[in-house]
Amino acid sequence: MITYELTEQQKQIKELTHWFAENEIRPISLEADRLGKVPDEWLDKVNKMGIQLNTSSFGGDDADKKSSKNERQGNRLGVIATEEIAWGDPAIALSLPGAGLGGPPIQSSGTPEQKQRFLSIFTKDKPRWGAYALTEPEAGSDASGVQTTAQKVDGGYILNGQKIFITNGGRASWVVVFATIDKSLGRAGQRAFVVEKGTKGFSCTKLVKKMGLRANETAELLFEDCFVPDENLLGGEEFYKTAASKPSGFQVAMKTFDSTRPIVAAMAIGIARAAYEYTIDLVRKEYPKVGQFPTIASELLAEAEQDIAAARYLTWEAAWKADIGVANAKEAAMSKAYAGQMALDVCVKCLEILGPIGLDGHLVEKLYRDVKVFDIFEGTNQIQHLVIARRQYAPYNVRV
Amino acid sequence: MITYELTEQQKQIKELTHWFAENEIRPISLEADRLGKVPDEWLDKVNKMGIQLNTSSFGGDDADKKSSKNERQGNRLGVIATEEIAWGDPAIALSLPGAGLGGPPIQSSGTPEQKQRFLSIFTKDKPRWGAYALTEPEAGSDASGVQTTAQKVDGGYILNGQKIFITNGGRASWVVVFATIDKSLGRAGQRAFVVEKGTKGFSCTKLVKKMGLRANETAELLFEDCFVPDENLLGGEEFYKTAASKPSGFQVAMKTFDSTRPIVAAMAIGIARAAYEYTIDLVRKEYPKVGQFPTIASELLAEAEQDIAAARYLTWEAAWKADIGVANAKEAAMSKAYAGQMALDVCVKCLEILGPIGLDGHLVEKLYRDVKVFDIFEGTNQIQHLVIARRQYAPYNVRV
Amino acid sequence: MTSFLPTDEEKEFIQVAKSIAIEKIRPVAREIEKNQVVDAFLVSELDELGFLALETPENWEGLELPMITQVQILQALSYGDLGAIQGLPGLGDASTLFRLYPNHPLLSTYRDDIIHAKKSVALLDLTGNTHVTIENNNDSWVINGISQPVRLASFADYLVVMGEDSDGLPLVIWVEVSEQQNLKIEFGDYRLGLLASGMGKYVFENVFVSEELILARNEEALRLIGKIRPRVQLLQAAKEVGLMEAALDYATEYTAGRKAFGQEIAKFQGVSFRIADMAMETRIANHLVWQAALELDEEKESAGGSVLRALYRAHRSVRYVTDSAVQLLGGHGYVQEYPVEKWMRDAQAQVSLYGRERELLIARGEQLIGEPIGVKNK
Amino acid sequence: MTSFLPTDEEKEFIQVAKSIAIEKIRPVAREIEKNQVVDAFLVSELDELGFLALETPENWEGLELPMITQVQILQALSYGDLGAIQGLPGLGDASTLFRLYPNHPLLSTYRDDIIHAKKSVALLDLTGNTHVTIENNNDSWVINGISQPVRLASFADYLVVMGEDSDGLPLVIWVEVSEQQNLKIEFGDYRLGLLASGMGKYVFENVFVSEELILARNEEALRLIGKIRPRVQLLQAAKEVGLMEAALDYATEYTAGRKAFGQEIAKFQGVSFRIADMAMETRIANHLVWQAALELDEEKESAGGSVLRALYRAHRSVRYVTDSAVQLLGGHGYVQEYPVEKWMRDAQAQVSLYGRERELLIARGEQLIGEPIGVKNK
Repeated sequence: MITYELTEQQKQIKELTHWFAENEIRPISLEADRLGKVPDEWLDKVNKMGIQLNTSSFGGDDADKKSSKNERQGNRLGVIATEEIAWGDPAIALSLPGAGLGGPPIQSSGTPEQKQRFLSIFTKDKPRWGAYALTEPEAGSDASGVQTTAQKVDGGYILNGQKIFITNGGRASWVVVFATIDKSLGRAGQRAFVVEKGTKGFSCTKLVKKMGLRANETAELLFEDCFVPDENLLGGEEFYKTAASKPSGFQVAMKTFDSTRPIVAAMAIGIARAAYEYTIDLVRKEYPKVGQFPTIASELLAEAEQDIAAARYLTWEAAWKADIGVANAKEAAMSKAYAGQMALDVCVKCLEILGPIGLDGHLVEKLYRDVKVFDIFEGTNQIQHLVIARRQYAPYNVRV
Repeated sequence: MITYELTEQQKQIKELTHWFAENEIRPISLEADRLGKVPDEWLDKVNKMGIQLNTSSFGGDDADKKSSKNERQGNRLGVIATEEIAWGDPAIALSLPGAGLGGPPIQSSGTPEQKQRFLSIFTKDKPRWGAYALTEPEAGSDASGVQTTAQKVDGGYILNGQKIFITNGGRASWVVVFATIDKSLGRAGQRAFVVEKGTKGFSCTKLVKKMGLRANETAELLFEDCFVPDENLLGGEEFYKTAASKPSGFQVAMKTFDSTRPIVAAMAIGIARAAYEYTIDLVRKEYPKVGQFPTIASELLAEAEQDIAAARYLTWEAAWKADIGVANAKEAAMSKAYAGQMALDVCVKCLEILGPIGLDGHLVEKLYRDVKVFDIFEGTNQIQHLVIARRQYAPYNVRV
Repeated sequence: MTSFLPTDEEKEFIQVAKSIAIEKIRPVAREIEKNQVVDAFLVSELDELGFLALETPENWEGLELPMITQVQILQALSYGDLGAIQGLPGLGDASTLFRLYPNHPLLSTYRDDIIHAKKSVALLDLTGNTHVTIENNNDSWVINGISQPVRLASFADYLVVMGEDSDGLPLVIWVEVSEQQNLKIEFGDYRLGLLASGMGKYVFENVFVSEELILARNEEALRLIGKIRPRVQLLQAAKEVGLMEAALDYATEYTAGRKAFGQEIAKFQGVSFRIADMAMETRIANHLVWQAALELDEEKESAGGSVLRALYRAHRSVRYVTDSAVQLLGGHGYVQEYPVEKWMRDAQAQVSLYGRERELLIARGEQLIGEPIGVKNK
Repeated sequence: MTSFLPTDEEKEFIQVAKSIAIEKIRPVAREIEKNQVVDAFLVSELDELGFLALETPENWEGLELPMITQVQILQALSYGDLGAIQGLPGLGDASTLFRLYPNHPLLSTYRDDIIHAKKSVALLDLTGNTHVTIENNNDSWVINGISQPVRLASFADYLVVMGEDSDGLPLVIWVEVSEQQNLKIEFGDYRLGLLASGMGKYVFENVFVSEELILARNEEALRLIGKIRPRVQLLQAAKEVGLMEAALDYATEYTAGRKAFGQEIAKFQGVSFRIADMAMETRIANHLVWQAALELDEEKESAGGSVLRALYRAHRSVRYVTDSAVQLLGGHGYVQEYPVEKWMRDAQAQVSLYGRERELLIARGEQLIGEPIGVKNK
């Protein structure tokens, strides 16, 4: 059956996360941006409340177990909750304790032992983070062009290389790192490792300053003859031996994208909605009621509202497909491509409505600075287009 | 000095061509579309008036001679006049007697004898046409992929191949045809021939029906063992021997584009302006003066007017560069890319303003049908983007 | 729970509709356009399957399907050719009136004509039309003026007029065309698209409307119009989505097969990225249509706004997608040997016929902001 | 005859301006943003060359250049960094007032302060601002309310106010900030862009304006405002074009050098087509600015409309081009090691500061249609 209605449970999750976003996140949003960090006490507090950014958090996993005779819904709950949290503030959302974007690869490709070891650390005693390190200075986010090397040695691997734009990379307890055991093998040579904080030869060399998302840490990581034991090879040796081809680290990265792209899209949607709601509220209260102003505002806001809904439905569809176990690469790319672009457009429209006053102390300008990266990370808009086109042409056996 | 003002002479040409467009062309516009042809008597009449579609017509060449101590201005006069004629009706504009798009290659690459022989036939006794045949069923308008072959034989060449989308191709007295003497030579193997009507083995196999421009003939041409004498090789044998590389037929085709693209752009601008003027006139007379309607119309029409001006300035710049003898491939491609796209947008905006009544007997819907091809022929919008990008990256030695 | 899987019943409908679209409709679409009429054989085939009466109530021998099912079927049918679908005779845009008034005594008198003789009904919505006036004259009315083009007008035997009289009284009026000597049809000069859809303008010259011909007035008429309009609009939007899907698939297949510069043109990002954008727009319009359909089925208050949103987006998207298909076919896109030039024309005609985009958008925006604005001019 | 070649004099100006932009301005742009002020050394260097006084009349020791020359120089300077240019002290947007009133007795009393002490003047245009009122009180006036953010306000010593009083009387008012105890500057919380431009809001609490401070009133004020506003707008648009050129060149060079998936990313049409679009938009905005500049120089009646057109397009284009530059740099576009993220922020701040796009567009459209529409609200 086709339906766009949330179930009672989905509604509860939505309301719960919205309550948190509205009452705990939004009040510190502008201040955290100014500080360039989320206050430690706040992180402690919310961690004790059990709020984390795992794609399976917000009741996802539990819910799946409870309703085991029904279809899974973890992905749908994930995007619903993420939209709300990002609505509160995207930089803070990305700074929430938890496995973050490092969760999905471990969840999907880790051994039971690894899942236990790495995912069980996110406890209430203190905030901890996981991170995901794919992008490199030269290769960009071309997952097939990873330059970081992993040299097999006795009992493990020696990693050498550099990673950039790593969300929470400096404070993470562990980082999922992609490296190649042999560049000549191409994608088949790729491996994913979990590198723990404090590992010798692994360091955070820099925290970068950004246009927006300033409260969230973006790190550059360096691996210099960094020894990683075999047991930290994600999925274990067996995982990479099935047949000659896949799964490789490349597949892990790709598969991760299929579940993280809708999450990223949901964040962009939350941002756009925040800007839209802020602006329509101001229009209702303060905008001139005569002349062309109401017409202009109607046009801009109707377009914004529609684009937000459009992105949300694409995202829900991608999450739904993941939940029912159907390939969703195209839909995941669509949701990300569309949401990333539209969210910037919506922020721009809102800034236009606000006019000059929008420059001084209004949330929307911050959202505008935050949102741009959502059209870039987890694969630029261009990459998403490529993924969509590839699936579109797949029936004709043309690889674009 | 920078100036957007027309000189007195330019103004005169503009007024003259506009007078003709308004009084001779526009009145038969809708009827010619219905008939699917321009009436013969009309063509006879205007031919006797000396009106032709040569890029150098409308005083261009003469003007150049007269003002020889000043800079050339044939290209600028050409785009100014063409905009007016197309404003009258683009299908009729393209049907005017004259060398049409076949003129520039002969003008730029023909021997003096060829110029005399082929360009002097456009006399007042009866209407005659020239044509330009590059596009092929398989190669599209990829000038480097021409499949039509020209086999050297004693005293000439044997042509075999097919050409499509040839404006005035059926009735033309001669056609400039691009063919290859040896596919393995690539671009260097290309040659341009002037094939005269009635040549054995040369036939018009079909006149195609189109979305618009219905009054203008679009032909498919077939060359079956068609013998073309040496003296009809454009530029003569010598022309293709200078150095090992260029000029080849490919260069002729490319050079032609640099002067015809601004002409095509000017036509698109004329169409857009016709739609815009028709619509603003109707808005002034009949549109509701209250509520949101005037705001909507203001927004749409202001955008249309601006886009038309933008395209016109790009086109003037491309023509100006050609006149002062500076490479203009980038500007020519810009004018065509922008004008083709914007002209359709303008027609769509005008149709939106007209609403349902626009479906019944209003000029704008015809212009909409006519205009789409201007984003396609003489190289699609995509090709124009490639040309622009190539020039943009040229300083960095990156060939895109 | 949010889900996007049609029911089994819907799947069956779609399958039948889509195969008819591909096998029976598309092959004759050019012929239909040329003849400016859908051939009787195709009509009767679609009629037998109930595809002319998706919205029609059961007691008028229709399928009386929920909107969510109807929109999916219309999408599938229009995948064949929108121009053909828009030329189908029957109750057309007036179906909803019959659905809402299944037992109306006046309508019932035309049962035989409509059910068995397959006569057609046109719908004239006078909203925003300043050229037709309805004057009250002692509880009868006189209509004057020339309407905008109306689909099916050139062959419809009946006409439903929705509007308000010069006193602002909302009215829904039944007109039997042949009975009204002062009512003429102006066949006009249509060339853009939907050439088989029987577009025409109604020319009213003192057309007298007695009280018996009033189907509804005042509050009731307002409510009726308020229910008819969004359903009509959404069914039209659904057809546009079907056309988009057709154009997307056609352009994808063409660009996958066509070579230039030594490779399939699909391999150029200038082509493939446009295909990706077309795919996204199509999917988005589809979602917005489905979402609005469900709201209509549930009779939500927000449904009207959702319909405005869906129709606006369908208009915008169908223009983009059909134009893109022409563009990607290059010269072939512009000539009549390929279907895409026709689809682009049909799309634009459809958009012209069913509501200016900016008006739909602004109407939606006004709802969102929550207060009517500026000078009212309904 | 239509021609696009700068004069020799203009070429010289441009050359000097552009090399300063590249060698002196761009290298310190981040520093300027961080300090939120343009360093004095750069200011004095630009001042010496007359680049702070392009619009200023000769008897105020300015260059008093024609608009067509000014816009080219501003383009060249802003190629370095718009944020730096917008932070330059001096007469700023008020220059035109001095150009039009070179011998005004009131202004002349500030000659020394302005010419030698290099004090700054801010311009507050109250058009469309509903939060500041000017009440007439026996031929003196009282101003109340909070202005929108104004460039240079945080450090300007003087202020020119353009607006009309509550009786609809147009006024141009001179304000010496330090003399007005009831006038405060709200420094506010600016983070988006143009952080060195000294933006601030004026807070008027019963600010008393005596008759002597009225620079113009009524018809004269109207005429004055009508001359100042388009010149200010166009000079701003010209700066935006310079920023576009910077972003285009930067992104072109970056994508020509950057490799991914085994080749220069410029070779992907997804990249190169965007560069082509950026190049077109930049060229278009440039043309519209130049064309409007010439019309202003010739004092054509159509000049005001051409300026609206140029500013609207410059706004739209500078957003597109700077956003595209960020997009094409990918992750690097978003971080402060590269200039493009700043340019995108500066562009948006500039657009926010100098007029809503749709208002400019609709104002232009109203002129074209030739009659004012709807409810008037100037």
